[in-house]
Amino acid sequence: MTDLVLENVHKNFGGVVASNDVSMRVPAGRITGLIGPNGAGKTTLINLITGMLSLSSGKVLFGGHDISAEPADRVARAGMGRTFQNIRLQKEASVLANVMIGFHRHETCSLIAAILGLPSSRREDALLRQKAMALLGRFGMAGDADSPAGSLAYGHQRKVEMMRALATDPDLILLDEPVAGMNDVEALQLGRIFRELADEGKAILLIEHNMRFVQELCDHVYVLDGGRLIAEGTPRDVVADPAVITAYLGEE
Amino acid sequence: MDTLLSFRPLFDLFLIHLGFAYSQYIVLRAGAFSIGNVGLSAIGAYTAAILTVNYGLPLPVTLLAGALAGLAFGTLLAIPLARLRGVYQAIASLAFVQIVLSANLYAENVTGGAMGFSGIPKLVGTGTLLVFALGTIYVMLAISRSRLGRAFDAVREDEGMAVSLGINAARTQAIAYMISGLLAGLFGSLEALHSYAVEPNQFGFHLIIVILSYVVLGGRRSVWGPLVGVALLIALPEISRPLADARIMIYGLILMVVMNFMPRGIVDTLVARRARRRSRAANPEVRQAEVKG
Amino acid sequence: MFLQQIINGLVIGGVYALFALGFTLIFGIHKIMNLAHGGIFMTGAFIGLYSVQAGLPLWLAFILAMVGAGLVSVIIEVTAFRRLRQSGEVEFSALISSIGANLVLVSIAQILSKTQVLRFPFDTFPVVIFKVWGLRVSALQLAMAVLAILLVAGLSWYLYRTGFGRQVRAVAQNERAALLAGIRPSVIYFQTFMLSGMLAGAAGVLVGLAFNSIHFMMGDPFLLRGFVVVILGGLGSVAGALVASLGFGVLQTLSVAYLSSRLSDIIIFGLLFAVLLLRPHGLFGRDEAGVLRGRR
Amino acid sequence: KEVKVAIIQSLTGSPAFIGRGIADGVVMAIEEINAKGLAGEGVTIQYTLDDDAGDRGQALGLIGRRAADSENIAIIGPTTGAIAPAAAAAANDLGILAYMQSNNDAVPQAGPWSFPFSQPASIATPPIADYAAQKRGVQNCSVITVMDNEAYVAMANVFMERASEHGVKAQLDGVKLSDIDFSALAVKVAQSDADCLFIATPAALGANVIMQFKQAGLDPEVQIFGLQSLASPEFLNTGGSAVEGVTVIGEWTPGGFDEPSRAFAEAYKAKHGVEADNWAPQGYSTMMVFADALRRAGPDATREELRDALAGIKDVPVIVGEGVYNFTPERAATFGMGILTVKDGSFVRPEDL
Amino acid sequence: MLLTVTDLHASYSGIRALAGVSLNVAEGEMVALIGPNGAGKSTLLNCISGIVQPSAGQIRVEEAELVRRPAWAIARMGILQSPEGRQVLPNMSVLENLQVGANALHGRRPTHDLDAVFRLFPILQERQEQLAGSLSGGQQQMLAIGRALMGGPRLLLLDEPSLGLAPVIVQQVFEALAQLRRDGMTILLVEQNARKALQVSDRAYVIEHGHVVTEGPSRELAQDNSVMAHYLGTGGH
Ligand SMILES: Nc1ncnc2c1ncn2[C@@H]1O[C@H](COP(=O)(O)OP(=O)(O)OP(=O)(O)O)[C@@H](O)[C@H]1O
Ligand SMILES: Nc1ncnc2c1ncn2[C@@H]1O[C@H](COP(=O)(O)OP(=O)(O)OP(=O)(O)O)[C@@H](O)[C@H]1O
Ligand SMILES: [Mg+2]
Ligand SMILES: [Mg+2]
Repeated sequence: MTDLVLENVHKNFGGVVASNDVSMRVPAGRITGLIGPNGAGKTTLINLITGMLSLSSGKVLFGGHDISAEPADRVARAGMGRTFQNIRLQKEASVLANVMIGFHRHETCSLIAAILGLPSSRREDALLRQKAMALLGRFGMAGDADSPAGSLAYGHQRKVEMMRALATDPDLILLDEPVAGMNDVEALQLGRIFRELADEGKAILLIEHNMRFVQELCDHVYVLDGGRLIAEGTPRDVVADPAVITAYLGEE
Repeated sequence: MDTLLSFRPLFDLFLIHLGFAYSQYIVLRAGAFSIGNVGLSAIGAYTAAILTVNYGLPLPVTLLAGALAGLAFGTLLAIPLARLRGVYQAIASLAFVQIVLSANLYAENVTGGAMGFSGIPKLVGTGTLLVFALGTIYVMLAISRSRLGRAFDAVREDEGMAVSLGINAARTQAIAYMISGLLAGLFGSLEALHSYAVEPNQFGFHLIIVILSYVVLGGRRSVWGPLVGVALLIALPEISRPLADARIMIYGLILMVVMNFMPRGIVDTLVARRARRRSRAANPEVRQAEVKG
Repeated sequence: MFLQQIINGLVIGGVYALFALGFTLIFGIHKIMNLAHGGIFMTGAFIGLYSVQAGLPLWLAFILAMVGAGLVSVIIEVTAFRRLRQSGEVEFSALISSIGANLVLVSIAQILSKTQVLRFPFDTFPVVIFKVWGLRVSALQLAMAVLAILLVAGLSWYLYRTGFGRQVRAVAQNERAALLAGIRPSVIYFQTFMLSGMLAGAAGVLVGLAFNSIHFMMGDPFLLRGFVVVILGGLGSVAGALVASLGFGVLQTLSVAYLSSRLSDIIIFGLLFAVLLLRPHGLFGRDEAGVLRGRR
Repeated sequence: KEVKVAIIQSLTGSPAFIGRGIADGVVMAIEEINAKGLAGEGVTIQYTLDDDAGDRGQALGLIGRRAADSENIAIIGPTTGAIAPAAAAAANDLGILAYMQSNNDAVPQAGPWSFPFSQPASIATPPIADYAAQKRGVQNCSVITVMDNEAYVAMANVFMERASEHGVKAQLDGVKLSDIDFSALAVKVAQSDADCLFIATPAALGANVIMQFKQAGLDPEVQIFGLQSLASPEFLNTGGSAVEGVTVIGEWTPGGFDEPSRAFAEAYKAKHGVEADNWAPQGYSTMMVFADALRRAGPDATREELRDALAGIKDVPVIVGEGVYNFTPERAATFGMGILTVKDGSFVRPEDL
Repeated sequence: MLLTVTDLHASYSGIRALAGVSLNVAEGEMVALIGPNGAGKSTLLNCISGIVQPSAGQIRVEEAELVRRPAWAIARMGILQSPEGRQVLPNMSVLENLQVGANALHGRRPTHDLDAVFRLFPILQERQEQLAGSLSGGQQQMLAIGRALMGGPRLLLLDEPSLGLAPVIVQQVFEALAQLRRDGMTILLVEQNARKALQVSDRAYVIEHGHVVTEGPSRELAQDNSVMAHYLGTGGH
């Protein structure tokens, strides 16, 4: 079981309390939504989970293990993949190279083999290239394999981030506004991929401001405001919650 | 033949400095701005010199010892430097170089102080140097294509991103420091056993600048960058010799011009241009849009 | 003796500060490593010297040196850095092109001076020594201290109390965003390099006067120390550079006075190393906003 | 009949102030040798002049290149002591005579092909220590050397040893070549009970050390001595009145001390517009010694024959030291040292000598 | 017409981004620019702002030709952009970022002072001293818009202003835009949120692969199902 469980997670930056006593659960095989106003602490929460920031107090359990104090690279190797809200790519490198780096945690070849360039290392390299191309195909970006990632349009850069996260073959994927800057057609295509991933048994935590997307895709939604959980439930329940409407949705 | 042969010392210098350049390259490639490799070369050189002259150990042993000394100190250096980033790392490693230099000046009875350590037999010739230089290039190429090379690139470009993909940034950079130390120590030893004497000031600020120039001018991402940089910067003073008084000035001007037109260094700029040309070939429209300043 | 040594340390620290201030404008704020700063400093000293030798009064020579060094600095910006900045590779490539620029300056000075160590005529600045409570301070030292304080104060005011500093930092952090806000980077660069060069020129004349030696390589040792104090102080912090300079001067003096002059470098650089480990962004520097590296 | 020699000196970089002077002297000597036939009837010396920029790699490269040219019969240089051991070893490996300005013991020790022009510290320095102790009766000496330069360190060490043989206490402090501020050291020394200061540094640096020491309140009674490097116009120009009374050993007596040296001083001034410092006369003398060897070996001599001729020179007149140049059996140079005192802004021989 | 773009071409090292775009914006008008990822919308805005150099074509604001004019001069004319990806100055405080924005005034009369921006985005006032780089994504977006307003825009170019904003803030922003338009400001708006964009704007252009494929009054386009379905998905929230 690779469920993610947060227990009373707390984080403050000086005076700003970015995460206040948050407890939640992101089960495998499901898409869990996380919404809330700007500055509510959503991104901070992802950073806390993935080990990019350290907790002020509280616990993060992943697959039953306490990972609250684990460094970020170990968290990632435990099976978490993420995307960044502010896109972080190797801009000069090709799209293919950007995706291939995602395989890092699964490469088995020894360091010495790599340094000496032994055949085993070269075989593995070729295999990964193939796998990366397959991923590119799935996201409809095979044609861009050799373009420098920095030269892509904004929406396409987002996709590269997702492919890279998927290349780590995570059990839990944390997506920070994956469809920001995409239109609904493109968003829905991605939504389909996310659903497939969930069906394969992966847990997905999705931050989005595109409510239509959230409503269509999420099984369960948490709402943060000012670092605190103010509501949770099915998308339908949540959007009807008056607290959520005033804090986040606004009356339309 | 005579004239060719007469350039042999220059070629030897090229090979030794190639090693130094790669020991700088590998840490830069991994995103660590350390210039401590010059100090590590000094340690390697003195180790080899002392073992050869004072203890009469055979060449393979001294080379190994020099390389291992570089490796050991490189590994030690990696630990504190992992706390620092960018120019702060550079300055801390510069402090390390200065400390090694001053220690060499101070410890007269071991190192010969300012007099340096002379009377070292010339045990290393062009052949040996060539073998080690080619070996180094091979290893660099292998690393560059391997998972380690990709990890280096990721950590350099964006450490937070690399970490989120399961790459242990500190460990990755530590590996770079170790390889750098090994190369620095090895080529420091080769230098000592090739050129009869070592002295402390040889491994100071000046050498740091020279080695950085090789790597930056040649290109600090591609494996071939340092090679081109060393070749050019070693050949240039010789080519410009007839200019006499204006030599240094012309040399300076050439550095400026090359950098101005190939800001990423020669090889990296050419690689980027080729990539662009290739993508242009796939797309008929050829007019350029530039980002204006 | 101790107090006297502290004063000596502060004076040489003030000299480092003068050199470092111009350096920190370019290196600390624009993140351009201008290795030609030593050459610009040397140029200032030469211009000052030749002006005095041509019979001009010292104050005029001083102004000429500042302006001349400022212009040289601006020329270097245009020829050595402008294109690099636009390539986005300036952090490393500036290193090389400024070495090139420095070599040009140094070789011109070498040819002019025939490698000789030059000096101002003995009566350029009156040698007056004040004795207070057994301490000795020369008029020149006092003048230098006053000038250093004035320049630091002026620079801080210009950087932090006028919109200029904001524009400089904006250009340094994101040239495109600055352009979109109507800031003209070439003008900003012109101003900062002019200012930096003028400070270097002033420092060159003062050092030439105080230490009686002007030669084509005089910038080199300052460059190394300039790096150290700017980074030790914290990139971009004028106050940091000042404190680090003074601290560096005092430390150096005390280690020569009370320990061995031969150990002084080991002590200073050892301490530098230690300070950086305790404060990874220098004394007054801060971490960059929004950089995530992961907990450890 | 033409003979080819290669001059390799540091014409740029930090030792350029030495290398340029030496090169000037060498070239002046060659012109004179060719004009007067000093290298033998109808024999002229043809030279190449290369800059090693004070860089060992460049120096070794140049030596290799010049040695590979079989026409080339000898190398004059390189300049700096730091490069010397390596350069000497290279010359021996390549089998070409290298006549260097260094006084480093490693030069003759490297093998038969490498010759030092300058006297080793063990020969050059003791006279001044003897003079200070015996004639001036100093008791307690503070010695200032350049710790990052091997030649100055070596000479300072010899001074200290010799001084202690005379029962003089001596204490060593170091500065660096690039230092300009000596105030800390100045206060330290001014407040010590030293009655003697010994300066083992280059000229301008030494003058500045003395000036700053005096400004820091050095007792005017303290007697100041220095190495031959101070015996240069630059020392007087930089130090002004502060260096009055300083006593140094001198290879070169500024202005000259006998007929040939005075002639050289004048010729130099006429040609370069400034007075000769310590270095040009050394370059000049180097070539004069070399020409003597060449004349005796003959223009068709092999490299070996020339080498042996140089080792075998005897009593060659030179314009440095006491005017007569020889090699010891260990091929250390000897030509004596003068003792000079600054009086009224110029160097004179002291009366109590 | 305040802005007239005629037959504009632009490419990045040979890769074509704009292939003959013509459009215009009248004084006081709000025009939307919509189209799929990679269509060239941001490139067009950057050409107007002088950040990207077009390879052919004209851009006129009133009588002035903008092509080849430097970006800072264009900004000082009051043609201001809130760029894609926010481009805040990360190591400067929120306040300083806004003050930098006011640079573009260069003697012109401001349309918004600090208070006006703070009224629009109260959180910015609260966080005045915080470094912009540590703001949340949405807060940075607000800052980018605020910065452009501080420069006293005559022509405001907004590149996906709703990106990363909470729905309630998006509403506020669009209301604010409507208000600005009522006050007479001219706005060119790039949006993925097509329905919203068509609601607030007067006219719209749809671009794809660097061409204008459709244009017309926003209300008509919003009703044209084939446009909505084909280029923009089924139409917003
Ligand atoms: N390093 C920091 N220092 C101070 N405050 C910070 C820091 N990092 C984040 N914050 C604050 O913490 C709060 C939470 O930020 P976070 O990025 O998690 O918000 P978010 O929910 O992701 O918002 P958005 O939807 O706009 O992306 C914000 O108010 C932000 O300004
Ligand atoms: N700096 C660049 N270098 C090379 N190509 C670029 C660059 N910027 C954009 N492009 C290319 O130009 C085309 C148009 O990009 P542009 O950013 O204008 O699209 P867009 O319509 O704004 O898309 P999005 O909605 O995703 O922001 C794309 O094919 C993109 O890959
Ligand atoms: Mg966020
Ligand atoms: Mg865009």
